[in-house]
Amino acid sequence: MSEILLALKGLTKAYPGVVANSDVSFDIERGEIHALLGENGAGKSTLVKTIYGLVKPDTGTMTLNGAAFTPAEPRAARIAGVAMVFQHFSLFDAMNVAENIALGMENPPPQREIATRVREVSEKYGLPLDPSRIVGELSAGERQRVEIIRCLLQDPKLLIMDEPTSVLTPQEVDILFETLRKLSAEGTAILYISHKLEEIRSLCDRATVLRLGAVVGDCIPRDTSARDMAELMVGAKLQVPTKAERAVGRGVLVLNGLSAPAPHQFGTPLRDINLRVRAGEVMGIGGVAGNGQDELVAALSGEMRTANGMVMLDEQPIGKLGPNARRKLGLSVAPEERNGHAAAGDMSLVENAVLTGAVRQGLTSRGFLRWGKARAFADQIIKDFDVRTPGAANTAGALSGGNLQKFVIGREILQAPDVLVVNQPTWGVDAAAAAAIRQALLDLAANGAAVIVISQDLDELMEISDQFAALNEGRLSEPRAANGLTVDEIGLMLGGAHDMEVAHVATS
Amino acid sequence: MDLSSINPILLLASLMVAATPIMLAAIGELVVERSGVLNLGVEGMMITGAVCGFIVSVSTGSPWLGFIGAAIGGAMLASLFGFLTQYLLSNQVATGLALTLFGLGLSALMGQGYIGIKSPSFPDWHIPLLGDIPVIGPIVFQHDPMVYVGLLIVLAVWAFLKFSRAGLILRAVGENHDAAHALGYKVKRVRMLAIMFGGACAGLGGAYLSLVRVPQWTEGMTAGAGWIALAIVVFASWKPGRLLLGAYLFGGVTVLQLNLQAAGMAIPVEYLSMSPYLATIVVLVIMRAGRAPGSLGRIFHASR
Amino acid sequence: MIMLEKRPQPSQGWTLATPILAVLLTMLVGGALFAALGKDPLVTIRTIFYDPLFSEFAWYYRPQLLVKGAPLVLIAIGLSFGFRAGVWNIGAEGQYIIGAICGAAVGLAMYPMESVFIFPAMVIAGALGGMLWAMIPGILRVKFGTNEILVSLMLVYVAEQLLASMALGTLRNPEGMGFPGSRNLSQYPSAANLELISGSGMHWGVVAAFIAVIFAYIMLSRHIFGFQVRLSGLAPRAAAFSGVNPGRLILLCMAISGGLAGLAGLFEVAGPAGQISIDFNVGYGFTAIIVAFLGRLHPVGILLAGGLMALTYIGGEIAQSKLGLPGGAIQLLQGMLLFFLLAVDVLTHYRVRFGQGEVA
Amino acid sequence: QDETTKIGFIYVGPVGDGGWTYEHNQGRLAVEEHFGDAVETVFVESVPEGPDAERVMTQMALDGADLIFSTSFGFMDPTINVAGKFPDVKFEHATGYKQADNVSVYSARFYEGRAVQGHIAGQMTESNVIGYIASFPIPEVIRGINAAYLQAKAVNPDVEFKIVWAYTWFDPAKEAEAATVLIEQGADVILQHTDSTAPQAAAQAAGNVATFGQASDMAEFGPYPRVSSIIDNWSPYYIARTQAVIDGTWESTSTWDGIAPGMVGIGDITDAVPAEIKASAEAMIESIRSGDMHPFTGPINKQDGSVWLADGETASDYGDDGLAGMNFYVEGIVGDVPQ
Ligand SMILES: Nc1ncnc2c1ncn2[C@@H]1O[C@H](COP(=O)(O)OP(=O)(O)OP(=O)(O)O)[C@@H](O)[C@H]1O
Ligand SMILES: Nc1ncnc2c1ncn2[C@@H]1O[C@H](COP(=O)(O)OP(=O)(O)OP(=O)(O)O)[C@@H](O)[C@H]1O
Ligand SMILES: [Mg+2]
Ligand SMILES: [Mg+2]
Repeated sequence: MSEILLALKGLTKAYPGVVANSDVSFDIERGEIHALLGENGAGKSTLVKTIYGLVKPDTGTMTLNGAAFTPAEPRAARIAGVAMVFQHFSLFDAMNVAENIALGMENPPPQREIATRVREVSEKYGLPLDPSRIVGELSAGERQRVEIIRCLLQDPKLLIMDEPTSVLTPQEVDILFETLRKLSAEGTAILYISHKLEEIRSLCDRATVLRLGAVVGDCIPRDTSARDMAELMVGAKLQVPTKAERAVGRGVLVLNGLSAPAPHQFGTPLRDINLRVRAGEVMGIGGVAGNGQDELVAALSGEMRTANGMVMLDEQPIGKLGPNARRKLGLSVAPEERNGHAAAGDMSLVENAVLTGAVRQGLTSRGFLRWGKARAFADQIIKDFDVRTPGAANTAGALSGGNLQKFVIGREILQAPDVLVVNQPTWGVDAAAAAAIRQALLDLAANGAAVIVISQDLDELMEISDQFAALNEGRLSEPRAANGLTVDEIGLMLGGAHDMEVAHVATS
Repeated sequence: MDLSSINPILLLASLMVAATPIMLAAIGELVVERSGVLNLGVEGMMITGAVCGFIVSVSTGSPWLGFIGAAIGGAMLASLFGFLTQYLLSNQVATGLALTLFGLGLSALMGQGYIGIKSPSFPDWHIPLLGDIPVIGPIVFQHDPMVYVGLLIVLAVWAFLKFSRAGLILRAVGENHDAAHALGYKVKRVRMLAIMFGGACAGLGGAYLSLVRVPQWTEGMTAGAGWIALAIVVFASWKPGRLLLGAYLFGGVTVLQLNLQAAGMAIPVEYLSMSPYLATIVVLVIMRAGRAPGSLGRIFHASR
Repeated sequence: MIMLEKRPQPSQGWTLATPILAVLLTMLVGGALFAALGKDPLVTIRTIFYDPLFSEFAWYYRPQLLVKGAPLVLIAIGLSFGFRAGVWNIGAEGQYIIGAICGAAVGLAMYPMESVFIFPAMVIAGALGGMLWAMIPGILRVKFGTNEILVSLMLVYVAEQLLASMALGTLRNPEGMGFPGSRNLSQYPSAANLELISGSGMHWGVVAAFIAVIFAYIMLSRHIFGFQVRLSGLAPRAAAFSGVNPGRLILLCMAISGGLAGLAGLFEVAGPAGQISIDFNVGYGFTAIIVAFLGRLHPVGILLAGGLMALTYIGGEIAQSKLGLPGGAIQLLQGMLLFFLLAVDVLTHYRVRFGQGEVA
Repeated sequence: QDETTKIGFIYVGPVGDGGWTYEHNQGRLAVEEHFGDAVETVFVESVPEGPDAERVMTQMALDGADLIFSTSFGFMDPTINVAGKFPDVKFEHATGYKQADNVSVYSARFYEGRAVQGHIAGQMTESNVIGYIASFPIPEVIRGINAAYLQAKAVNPDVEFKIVWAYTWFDPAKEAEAATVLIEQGADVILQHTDSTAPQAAAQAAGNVATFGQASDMAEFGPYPRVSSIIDNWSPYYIARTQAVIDGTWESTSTWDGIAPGMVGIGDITDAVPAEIKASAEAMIESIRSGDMHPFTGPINKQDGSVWLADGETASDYGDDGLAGMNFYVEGIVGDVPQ
């Protein structure tokens, strides 16, 4: 059983100004679940893209089953038995599930047959999926199932998963893990990338850690604490967020029966949401993606207008106000999607500072921009939040996800809002940056602001929230004190994660 | 006014012919846009096709060879656009407009020696059996062959996009080029092929004018047909079936307004002349356009 | 293997160098073309690119560059707002026509009264006319989600029919012996848009074009509106999050581009063209789209691009008449110039590398 | 001043349009051929009407042109403007009405040719429906319709004209559609006042429809459907005016020539036209040439029934109801002139 499936030797890949992979060597054994760890930008994606034939290494060799393996393109890798679930971009929203699956296969059978096989596989691994549905209408978890089934249909020898769980609920994660364990038991090797160290501890047999492109060590995750792994990745001691004692004040943000129709075809309507968030308090809102998070954020940011009294800030109705009017009153929001929503990737950091800072920071006067002031504000964000970039004149898109996230959160926090709403503040962000962001949120609350954190990462919510509520199909549960909530209770609050009931693994 | 002089079946027959050049150009552009590329140079490719087709058919004496020449000419001009937009990553809108200017100039130069000549003509096809059906037969089944070739191309494109693997890949490239690239599809190659197919179809549409409809070479003879073709693609929501409808509708309103004029309709002529364009707008407002291909007009660069 | 690598920031050096490179390449390939047509390439190139600026008769051509370039720049500046914001008004030609009709109609209605208020009233009518015509696609997009490219384009054809109808009917010169075309406004002092300084080519349209360039420059680089326009084009969701009202922005962009196109039409009909006629429009609205992109949607770039386009038109005419170069060759040359400009632009945004890299 | 006389031509369309501009360019080539090295001709094609025309003419004048032909109605005001600045240069403007000391105007009496067409068409039609593809409702076109209708009616009292206004001088696709529509509505003879051969092709496809060439001979569609044509023949005039400049005898004139001086040519009447019709048509051409016949000779009523020309009266060229500004139909034509 413990034969070597894939051996990597001395893989090096340089991009201008950065060595993404530097002399990387390690082995993956048949049937093992192998974790690949590292900070943002450590070179994990580059490495797996090399294995999948999307990136050609500058030097180094690979052997698969003892034979030299040099896939010139993904097709070659697929034929050799390598399958991959991508971190970003690999589904086609306007197409149906069967078509999406056919596109990831080498010699796909006719559509009808694909549909049958999708049903077979999804039954076998407990991943229900309707082949005729349009992918754009699926939830994040379902979308990922499409990717996984696409891989499974090819009977891969090696399955690569690049940050698969960042969008899943605990239940969905459980199902995924069961699937992966089953695959592994059948002899399929899995190369698994994630920032969620607890998951890795529960799932993976071995781990290889990358830092700045080079292998800095390996470990057996079961026998290593998450903290040790994180410190191995970062190469330094890790700061754990500390909750300061703080006084909870009066309710500053109140939602009164907030209801709104779905803004578009794939959206979720908000149904009668009642909530009171008090000054100095962190309100955590959990829930599976696609249960109204985006809509709730839009209704709070002012991108979506509602009846005036449905949203009250300091006893003032603001449901009909636009984003800037709300900012002026002290309500700031940081949406989930950093590039393209919270920030414009093709604009400089200075311009991105203006994006939300114009009103509260006085970056305009009579409509004219005060670039000097804007630059100073951007520089301050970069400094205070340790955003790693050559300078504020750089475009936001040139920042790594974690750094951009720090910039976005920093931009809102530095405006000293009375209420801050953040959605997925540490999505795909490495452990060190995530810790920094969480700390900043706690500090803001400690200074008397009300903070709403919407996240799918329950560990994160438990770590920082005072109150916890769950969003399910556009409804919000009654908030409860976060202290002392058990995972089971949370699971119940999440409403059993819709359409999960069917997801039982047909153990053989 | 004598509306009884308008014969609806004849109307159908003439709109089939009137719609053919724009339909040919539009179906090509539809494929291009489904691959995620916006080529606004249809007019330039049409007129280049018109002159190439004319030259080839005059010098070989065969209209069929003329159409082949037109397709090649259109495809070659299109590949220039493809090279600029796909490999040099130029802006598609600007490049397309430049292509139109370029094509108009090129065709004028190429056609210098061909003015006032008549090209060899197609005999009308009398499709056996169908052509003999009383009333309908002579109207619908007795046109020049290109009318049917055009319909066949639309049908073929429909089937290609719906049923074939290559069509699926083409749609995937147009829908999300990053994902298609990640799965290992050659985005640029697929798009180059689509662009050349679009050029070939536009060339056929142009040649339909210079070889069948007019048939003669005159500068600027496409007179804006390429722009209408572009409009029809959007109108059709990038669906071949609706494209057929759009081309026939546009051709139909054009022919109908002339019919109304000839019948002495009391509506002022200029308003009748506007009617095809106004009708297009109205129909567009009523029938919401569908969703455009996700990557339409965006520049693809692999290392992102 | 040649590879392109995106620069983190567009290269400043290449931004300036690429247009020159493009012109040189055009001269090179154009020269070969002219040689193939049996013309002396050097003489032809000089006639097109040099003579309008520096020949014996340059005193006449230089002002003409302003006359020819002004409408292009004026329209292109307006379009650049929309194009930056992702609002695709490609029907400026129609807005130009309607602006001319509305402006001229006001002037003609006053004839033969003389008053200093007539010309300003015409200017307002022209701008309003273009603006309203552009609002049709704007409102249809905001209210019904109708594609504005298509509607604005269709409205060009509608405007052309209206123009013909006006030239033949309502606005026809009653003293024109039944011929189509309106009274000549340049012979009606209160309505004429004459040269401000004799022989300079400078008319109100040129002044307006320069003002538009400065206005656009300030708006785009210093004003929050320009920021919102750029933001909407680069990241629409971020724009909405930032507080931009997308519908209002679309309407504003349509209004600006339509208004400036209408103004261009009015200045043209009251000045250089002089009258409403069936063929009054000569494609400025379409050429301006090219000018806008050539100028990289930047006001100063548009100013230069407008000048370059005007140069090739005027130089091309001289080459036609002096050297017998066919008109098609000039169009071909212009197309080539655009291609080269677009092609070398890649150097501004990407670095060229030789060697191995990513597969595919 | 050197020996050669320099002559400029400015065209509204491309020389390759096969119609209006093409024929003017033929005139230019005839001048070159006739005078050889004694003249140099230059031309600029596709010049938009308006400021561009003014600039092109100025540039020609600056460049030493002695005589400039501006060959489109829309060049009228630009020609007058430029002429004002260059008093020593002679200008010839086609189809306009504004003259100056150094600006002549010239035009052709195409309606004479239309009359012949109407004469043939009225006899050839069996359906008694004649289709007419008109361009824009301007005097030139309306005159042609009236001239053709009067002669057709004279030989065939049952004849009916169906008129389609294409609102374009040149758009092959639209012209083809217009022809098709007219044929569908029963026309078996088509007259056109637009420049492309598309209507000829449509008629050929239909099989039993006769047409007439316009502007150029369109002989390639003979002998049927094209049974004859009106040809713009500017060569004699251009040669004569050039000669006048060379001789120093050029004066500002207003020329409106027809069949007699050869400015309007009637293309070969083919054998598809029955011999007796052909003979009577040729006789008509002859009598127009000799001046015995004027196509607009009374009694003619306007469409509304009011008297235009009394019995035996011929239409005057200018003046209130003159031919130059004709904007009404004669009695019997159905429909309105678009306004
Ligand atoms: N196409 C590219 N061009 C240039 N540099 C690149 C490219 N792709 C990656 N890099 C560089 O390679 C390094 C490694 O990137 P990679 O995406 O592999 O990191 P990662 O470990 O997957 O990070 P994350 O945890 O954020 O996903 C990055 O620092 C980046 O600068
Ligand atoms: N084409 C490129 N050229 C230069 N640098 C690149 C390129 N693509 C990516 N990078 C660099 O790669 C780094 C990380 O890349 P990647 O795209 O994996 O980002 P990420 O946003 O960190 O991922 P995540 O989704 O995990 O947040 C960034 O620092 C970015 O500058
Ligand atoms: Mg990454
Ligand atoms: Mg990664």
